[in-house]
Amino acid sequence: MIWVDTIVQGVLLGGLYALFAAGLSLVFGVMRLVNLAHGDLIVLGAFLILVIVSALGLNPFLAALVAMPVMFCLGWGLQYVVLNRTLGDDILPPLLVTFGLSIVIQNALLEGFSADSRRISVGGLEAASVSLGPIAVGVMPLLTFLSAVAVIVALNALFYRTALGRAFRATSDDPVTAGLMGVDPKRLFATATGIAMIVVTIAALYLGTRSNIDPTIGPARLIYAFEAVIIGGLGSFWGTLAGGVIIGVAQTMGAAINPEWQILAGHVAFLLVLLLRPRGLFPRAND
Amino acid sequence: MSAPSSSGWTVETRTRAATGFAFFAVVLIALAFAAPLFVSRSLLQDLFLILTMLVLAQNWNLLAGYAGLVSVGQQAFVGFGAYAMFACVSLGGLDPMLAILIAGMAAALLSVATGFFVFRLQGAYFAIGTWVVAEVVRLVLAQWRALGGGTGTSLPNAATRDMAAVQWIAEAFSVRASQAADILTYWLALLLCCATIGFIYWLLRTRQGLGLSAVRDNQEAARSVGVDARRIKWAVYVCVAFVTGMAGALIYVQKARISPDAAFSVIDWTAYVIFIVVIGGIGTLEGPIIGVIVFFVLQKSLADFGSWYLLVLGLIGIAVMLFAPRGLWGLFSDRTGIQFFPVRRILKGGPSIDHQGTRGGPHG
Amino acid sequence: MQPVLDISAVNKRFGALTVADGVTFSLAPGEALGIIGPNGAGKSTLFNLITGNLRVDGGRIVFEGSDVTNAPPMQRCLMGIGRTFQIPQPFAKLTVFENLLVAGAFGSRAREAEVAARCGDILVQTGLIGRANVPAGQLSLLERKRLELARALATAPRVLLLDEIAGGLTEGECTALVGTIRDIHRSGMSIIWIEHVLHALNSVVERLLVLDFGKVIGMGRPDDIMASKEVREIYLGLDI
Amino acid sequence: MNALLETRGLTARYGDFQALFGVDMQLDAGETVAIIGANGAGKTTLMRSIAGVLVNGPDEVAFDGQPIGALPAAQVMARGIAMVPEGRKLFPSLSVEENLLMGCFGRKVEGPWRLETVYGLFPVLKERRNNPGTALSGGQQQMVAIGRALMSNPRVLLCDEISLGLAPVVIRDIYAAFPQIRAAGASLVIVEQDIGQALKVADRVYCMMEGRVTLSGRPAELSREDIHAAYFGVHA
Repeated sequence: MIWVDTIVQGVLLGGLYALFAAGLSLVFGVMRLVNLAHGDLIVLGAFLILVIVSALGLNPFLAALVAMPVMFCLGWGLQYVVLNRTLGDDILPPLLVTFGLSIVIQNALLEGFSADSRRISVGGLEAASVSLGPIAVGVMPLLTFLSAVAVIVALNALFYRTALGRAFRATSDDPVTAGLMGVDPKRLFATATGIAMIVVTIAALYLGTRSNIDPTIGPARLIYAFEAVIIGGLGSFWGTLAGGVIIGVAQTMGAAINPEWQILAGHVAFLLVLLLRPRGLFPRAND
Repeated sequence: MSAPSSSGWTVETRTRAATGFAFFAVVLIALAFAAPLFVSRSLLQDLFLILTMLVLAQNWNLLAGYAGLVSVGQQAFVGFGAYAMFACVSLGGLDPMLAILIAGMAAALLSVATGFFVFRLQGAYFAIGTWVVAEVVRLVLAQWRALGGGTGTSLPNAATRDMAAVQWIAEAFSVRASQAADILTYWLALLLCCATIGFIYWLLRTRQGLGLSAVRDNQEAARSVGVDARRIKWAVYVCVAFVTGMAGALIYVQKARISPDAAFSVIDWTAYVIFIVVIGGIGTLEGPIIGVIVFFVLQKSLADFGSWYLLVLGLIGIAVMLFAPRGLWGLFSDRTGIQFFPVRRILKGGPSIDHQGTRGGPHG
Repeated sequence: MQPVLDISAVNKRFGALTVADGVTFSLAPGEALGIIGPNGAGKSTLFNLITGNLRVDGGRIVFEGSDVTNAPPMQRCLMGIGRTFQIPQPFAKLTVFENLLVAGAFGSRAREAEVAARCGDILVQTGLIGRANVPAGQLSLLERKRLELARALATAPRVLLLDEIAGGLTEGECTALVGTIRDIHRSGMSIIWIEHVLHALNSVVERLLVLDFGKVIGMGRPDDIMASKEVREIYLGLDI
Repeated sequence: MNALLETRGLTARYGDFQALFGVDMQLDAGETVAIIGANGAGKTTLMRSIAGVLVNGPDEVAFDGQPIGALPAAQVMARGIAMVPEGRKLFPSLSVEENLLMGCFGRKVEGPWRLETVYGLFPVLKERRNNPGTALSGGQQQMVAIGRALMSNPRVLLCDEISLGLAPVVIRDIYAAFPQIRAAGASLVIVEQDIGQALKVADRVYCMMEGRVTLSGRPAELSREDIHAAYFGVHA
């Protein structure tokens, strides 16, 4: 019974990792860009929600809604002004610029908020739990997982059911030909990053409400997100969710054996997948 | 073939600037070795820092700038080397000097094992893959109770004082043993730095170095003229791990205290190093030297401003990457054509080269 | 005499598209063979099959008596198959001389010092000696095409595959380059040459092979081939 | 009367490589112009320059009397010039219908061409509307590429090498659609290696060699020998 509980907790934790990863997956899917500042942007989003909560006295969920348009604009501008300049055949510029951005965001947050740990309070929800059969699960972990599923469903719908998603896929295939169809790849990329930042805001809400945050925890989140994306297979949103769940389950199982093995177990699961299925579990057919 | 006579060709790599620089460099290195005679202990420690950062930077530059392997996980080898040295000294009772060498070999072995994973990833994924590997190594070593687990440990007090040469230095300079140990580690850093730069310079001037440059420029074409791109990249990855591991061990001989978080810090051992190389000029031997000076000047002048230092460093790094991707040295070298470490093979002589004349100068 | 290169019944498909369909021919030592055919006929693909950049689906490729059908590209280069790329692929940051030095040192497994003189001679032969110490990225198109040729020669090939080396050049440039290739051929080099600039091609090669939809549809003396009805139909779509 | 589309002294380079040397060409409303020439003659470069994939001097290309040479592809397309690119360039991640819909991305366009009318022109596409574009035969892929360009109801349709790699009977089927496309109001520029085909459909022909126009005129005015010379640079 203890193992079933461990696995359920792991699946729910995987929801959080899938939320971290979904934005990364979206940006990679559209423009083959790996943003090394992704984890720090999640932390930035969490601090933004924190500021809105304390300044306007809003409920964290409402505060996240307020933060979304701000983060969208930030992502749009960042992509349009900075990151678009780095796209090309050479892999160095995007890597080094986003790595620099990661350091800049971390230290700007340190300057603004100090190194103290903080938490976004959701009051009674934090301790609330519901019974699923014989197992009690926390309301917040459950909410996180359901949000992750909702985000994946929404991203799939956006990608495969809308004109914008069609343009994303077409531009990802061939930006020059997409240009002949009237697409301006630079604006389209900026829109994609903007949308990714909305997902980042949702991830930030749950990161900040479920654990303590400080300005330096971004890179670890980037690594979990990256592992989830690779395990799932590049370009597959459902794969990303599966990847997040695998990391989550591996971590809770590792922690059940020895609390110090939690993070290590997640990484080992990732390396095993890399060894056995280098292209991930659900690779997109035409990559 | 109806080719003209093949006599009279010569190949030169020397330039006037380089000859001048070589003379200057010899004087500088001699001065640097003599430095313990006339500089303060704190300045000596600063110089130690500069030299070790330069070793790490030259290695990362070889890896990313020449072999195209952009790693953000080099802290794996710094930390692993440091821990290997600690194990040899604290648990095995070896002399730290010998332990440094063993640490390099341990890091090289680690690179062979991890290369098997990360070489399955391309480009940006290679980068994060190396980072994951570094995290795994950190987490595993944090389980090593004998070396302090997650909180870390210190070298036995006697270990550095009992190093082979410390006693001799202490007598020759009439200083205390702890200061003599500083002098020794400084000399080792200087030696490692000169050896690293010398090795990379030598490598670039060999056939393999030429092949490496060809792979960097156009991998497909390099394969079609018989260059084994994969083997060259592997060799560079392992060599760089060896030297990085030794540098890590040396840094921690001087620090004498280790913890997993410090020894595997991505900021200290990779972020700083990347900024040094990018700001100075990636893909040149001169770039990291310029970069380390800028890095150090910035650090000294912004020392009182806490995280502003890294913030400014990050912004400068981004700006250089976007607007001057060849770095400060690139800007200078493009304008003047000056190179201190020429690797260009210049063809001279022959039956008709003088007749037609050579155009164009040395370009980096 | 044993042929330098013997291609028999080579097939290659990309999905629904057949790019090589039972291609069979052989090249005698010292021979120059031209390959023509419309865009998309499978000419460059055929080169990639010979050099090993693509794997054949069926058939055999024999080079100087040894079967190289499954050998990797690097090994074929070392055995003596030299090629130029249709779109020049110089090592842009290396100088022209260094481009040759790489090819010489790796392509014929020799030390740099041993090949330096030979590279110098090749630079003279291909007319690049005046640009020997200039980074290859600064070359004009003609010079890049010459560099492709020179770099392939530096690997000390036994057979030279030229892929549209005269394309995109002006009349005068083309004439000069053809002169160089003719000299190389006269010195005994076996050559296979894909070219759209037919007058250039026909002034060098002894035999023409016509490729269409991956099939060999004609092979023979250039004059005969140019006069043949099939070629005119394929190239011009004219009813003559 | 001004030409609908005109290039004046158009030059184009890829880095150091000059691909076009002062090309003058014009297309009148309602006309079909064919560009012929060997591989590497500069035909595709000319198409890409007009379509805005390559950016030129503003006055080197004029459409409806307006300079468009410096506009990027998306804006050229918005003015009413659509291109069927060489090699078809279907989006492999998209189904046939999605490929078609990409043709009118981001705008409502008035005109005869909608999904239904494109399916009317190429009925086979309707049967395969949900297949990935890449699962189709070469001829069907070419129909998708043409249909996709038509979806924006262009005033000028640029067709680059549409017979490339296709069997003669398939080429005939595709060209059978052209009268309908013209009747619906589009003027055409066709790049073709198959000279016979080009001469059959074109009102005027430009022959290019090595980045220059070496011959132009109405098909009836051009002798086979002239074309042969302009095409290969040798007399047969």
